[in-house]
Amino acid sequence: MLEEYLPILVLVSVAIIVALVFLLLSIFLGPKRPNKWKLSPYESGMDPIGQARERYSVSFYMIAMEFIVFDLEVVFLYPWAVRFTQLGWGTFAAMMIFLVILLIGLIYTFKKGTLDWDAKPLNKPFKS
Amino acid sequence: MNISEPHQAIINDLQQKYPDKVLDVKEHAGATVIVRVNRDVVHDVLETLYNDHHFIYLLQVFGTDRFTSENRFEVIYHIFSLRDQVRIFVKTWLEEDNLVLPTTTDLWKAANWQEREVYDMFGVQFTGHPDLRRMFMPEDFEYYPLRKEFPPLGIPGSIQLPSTTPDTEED
Amino acid sequence: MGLESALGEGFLTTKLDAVVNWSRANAVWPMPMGLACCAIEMMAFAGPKYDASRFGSEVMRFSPRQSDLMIVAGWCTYKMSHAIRRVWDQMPDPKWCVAMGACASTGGMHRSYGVVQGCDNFLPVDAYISGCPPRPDSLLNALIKIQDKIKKEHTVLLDK
Amino acid sequence: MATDTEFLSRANPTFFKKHQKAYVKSLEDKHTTVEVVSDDPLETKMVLNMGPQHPATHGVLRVLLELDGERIVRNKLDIGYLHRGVEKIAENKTYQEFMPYTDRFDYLSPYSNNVAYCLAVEKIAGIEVPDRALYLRMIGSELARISSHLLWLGTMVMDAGAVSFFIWTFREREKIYSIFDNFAGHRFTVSHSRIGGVASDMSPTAVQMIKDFLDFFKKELERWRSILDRNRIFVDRNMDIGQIDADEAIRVGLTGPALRAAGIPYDIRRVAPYGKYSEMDFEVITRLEGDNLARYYCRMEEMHESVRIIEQCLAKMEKGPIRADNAKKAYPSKDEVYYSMEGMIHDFMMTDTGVCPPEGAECYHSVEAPKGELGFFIQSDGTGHAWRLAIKSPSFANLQGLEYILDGEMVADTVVLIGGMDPVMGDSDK
Repeated sequence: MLEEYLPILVLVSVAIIVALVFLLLSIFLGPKRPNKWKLSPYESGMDPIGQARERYSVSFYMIAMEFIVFDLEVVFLYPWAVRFTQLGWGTFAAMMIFLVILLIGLIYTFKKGTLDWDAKPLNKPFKS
Repeated sequence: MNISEPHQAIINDLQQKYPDKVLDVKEHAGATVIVRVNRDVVHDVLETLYNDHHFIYLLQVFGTDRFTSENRFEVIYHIFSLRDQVRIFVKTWLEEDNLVLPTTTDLWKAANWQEREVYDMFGVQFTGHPDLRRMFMPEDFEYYPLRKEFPPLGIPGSIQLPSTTPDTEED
Repeated sequence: MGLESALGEGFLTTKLDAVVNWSRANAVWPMPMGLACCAIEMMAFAGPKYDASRFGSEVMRFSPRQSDLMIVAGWCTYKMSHAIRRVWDQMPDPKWCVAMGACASTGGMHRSYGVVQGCDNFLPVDAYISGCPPRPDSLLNALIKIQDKIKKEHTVLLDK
Repeated sequence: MATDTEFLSRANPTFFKKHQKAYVKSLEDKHTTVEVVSDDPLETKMVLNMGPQHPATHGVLRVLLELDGERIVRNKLDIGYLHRGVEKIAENKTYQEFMPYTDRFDYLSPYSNNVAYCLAVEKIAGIEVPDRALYLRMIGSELARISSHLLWLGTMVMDAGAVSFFIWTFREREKIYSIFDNFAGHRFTVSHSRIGGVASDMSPTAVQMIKDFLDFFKKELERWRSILDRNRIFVDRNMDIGQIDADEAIRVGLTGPALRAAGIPYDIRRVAPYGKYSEMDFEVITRLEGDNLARYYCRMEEMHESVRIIEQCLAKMEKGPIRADNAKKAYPSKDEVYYSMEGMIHDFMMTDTGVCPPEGAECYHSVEAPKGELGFFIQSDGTGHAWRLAIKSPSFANLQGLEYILDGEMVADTVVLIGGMDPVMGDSDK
C-alpha cells in the first residue's frame, strides 16, 4: 500500500541530497584563509563602534511580537477558509469568536501606540 | 575703478561707521569688489553688513597665503545680499604668529564648515567655533597643506598607509 | 580507450579544477569600490548599453561578503585607503582586484599630498586599466582578462 | 540618559585614532533639539555608521547617526575621503594646464565646470570670446545639466526602490555621451573649452544628433513624469521629509535646486547672466514647500528648461570663429599653427606660459552648475600660474545643509534625503 508514496520519498531525498551537496561542497573546495579583519563585522570600511549585539529600542521587539500573533491567526484561518462553504454555521460562529478576540488584541496595541513609529513627540529644530 | 552704484553706497556706509578701519577697496572687471578691513573689527563689519544691508547669504570663507614677511595670511568672506543683489568680498590680513579670528557662525550657520576648511588648510583658529576640527584631512595630519612652504607632493610618512598583512597585530 | 568512450555519447570528463575555475570565472560578482569619475563609467559598464551581465558579472554587490572582484574606480586618498583595505580584507577568499583608471593604477593626474600614488601600494592588484576614465568597453576587456586568469588558476588542492 | 562618553568608550579605532575619536566626540557634544522621549535605563542610544563605502551615499561620504529607535537624534557628516588638494595643484599649473582638473570636480556635469573655469580666467585676463563659442558652451553646459539631473533621477528613484528608472535614465545618458563623444572628443570628461573660446566646432551630424535626442527626450520626460509625479509610493516617500523653509535654507547656505525648492529664486543665470543667457527666455523654477518632493519637481522642470535653452541656442547660433584670434590670449587655430611661423610660435608661447593676467588682480566668477553655484576666485601674480584659486563648490554647501536637515528624520529617509541633495564628493572634497 505504501508503494504509491515511493515517488514522493525519492523526490524529497533527491532534493535534500542536491541541496546538501551544494552547501557542503564549498567546505572541501573553497580556500580557507581567515584573518582578523575578515572575521570582524563589516562596518562599511570603518571600525565598528561597539559590538554587534548592542541593546536597541524596545519598539522593534513590540512590532516583532505583533507580527507573530497575527501571522499565527492567518495560519489558523487557512484550513477554515478553504472549506468554509461546506462547514456550516457552527464553525463559522467559532471562527468569528476567534477573530473578535484577536480584534480586541489589535485595538489594545493600537491604543498602546506600538504601531505608529512617529508617535514620539517631535520638535524638529526648525519648527521650534 | 568703476564700482557700481549699490556697491559704492555700501562702502560709503562702512567708511562712515568704521572711519579708519576700512583700509582699501579693490575692484576688478566691474563685478568683484573686495573691501579690506582691519582684523580686530572684521566681525563687527560683517555684523553691520548682515543686519543693515541684508547680507544673509554667506557663500564661502577662504584663506590665502601671501607669503610675505608681515601680515602673511588673508581670510576672505564672500557674502551676497539678497535684497539689493550685491556681492561683496570682505578681506582681512593676519599676522603669522597670531592666526586668531572670531567666528561668524553666530551670524551664518553656513560658516561652520567653511571656517573648519580654512583651519584645516591654513591653521587659522576661529574662537567660539562650535567644533573646530579638520575638514578634509584626518586629525593625525600635523601640517597645514595650503601654506606655500608645504611641498605639493606632501611630506612622506605624514599619513600612515594601511598594513598589507592583516594578520599581524597592529600597534 | 578512455572513460569517455566507455560512457558512450553525451558524456564529458574533465578535471575538478577546470570545473571549479570555469564556474568561478563565469560568475565574477564585482564589488564596486566606486570613488570618483571612474565610478560613473562603472555604472555605464553595468548599464544597459555596455551590459556587464553578458559576462556573468550582473550583480553589483555593495557588501564585500558576496563579491569576488573589487573594482577600485577613482583616486584613493590616504584617508580612504584604510577603508578600501578593510573592505578588501573582508571579502571571501578567491578574490581579485582591478585598478580602474589612471588614478587607481598610478595616482594619475593627481600628484598631490592627499592621493596614494597607485592603489597597489596597499592592495594586490590583478589588472590595471589605463584611461581617464577608461571607456566601459576597456573595463569589459579587463573583466575578460580576469576571467582568463581565473581559468588558469592553480589547483584547488593547494588551497588547504 | 546615556552617559556622555558612552560612544567614545565603545569606539576603539585601529587607524587614524585621533581623527575617529574626535569625530565620535563631536557627535556626542553636538547640541540637538530633537527631544528623546523615553528616559528609562533600558533605552540605550544606537550609533549607526553609514560609512564611506555605501551604495546610497552617492560617493564616499560618511554619516554617523545616533538613533533613538527609528528616529535620528543627532548626525555628523565626515567628508574628505576624496580630498586631493586640487587648489594646491592649481598653484603649480598654468591656467590651460589646469583645465582637465576642472572635469574631475563635479564629474556628473564636467562641461559646465570647464565653462565656469574658462569664464573666470577670461574675466580676470579680459579676453573677448566670439559668439559662436558662447553658444557652443551654453549647449554643452545645458546638455551636461540634463545628464547630471538624469543620473540624479536614476539613483534617487533607485534608492527609493524603482530600479527600472536607473536603466532608462542611463539609456538617455548614453545618448548624451555619444553626442559629447562626437563634438567634444570624449564621453564625459571632455575638457572642451579653451581660454578664449572652444576647442573644436560642432559638426552638422552632432547638431542632428542633438535635435533627435531632444525630440525623443521631451516625450520620454513626459512619460517619466506621468509615472512619478502622482505615484502614491514616491510622493508619500518624499513628501514632508527634509523640510527646510526659505530663511533657514539661506542661513545654512544651500545652493542650486535645493535652495530654489525652498522658495528663493537664486539662479546665477538670472542674477548675474553670463554668456548669452540674458537673451534666452527660460524660467527659474522655484517651489515653496522646501521638502524632498519640491527638490524633485525643481530638477525635473529644470530639465524642461534646459531643453528649451538648447533649442533656442541651436536656432540662434550662426557660422563664425570659435576662438578669439588674439594670439596673446588664446590658442591659434590648428591650420594656422601648421602653416605659419607666427602661429607655431604663438602656440608654443601659449602652452609654455599661457595667459598672464595683470599682477595682483583678484576676480570671482560663478556659473549655475547643475548642483548649484560653482564659482572660481582667482588671485593672479602676473605669471602664467594662479597665485590662489579658491573653488566655491556647490556640493560642499549642500552637504552642510544635509547635516541640518537630517536631524529628526527617520533613518529610512536618509537614503532619499542624500539623493535629494544630490552631492558629488569630487566636487565637495576639492
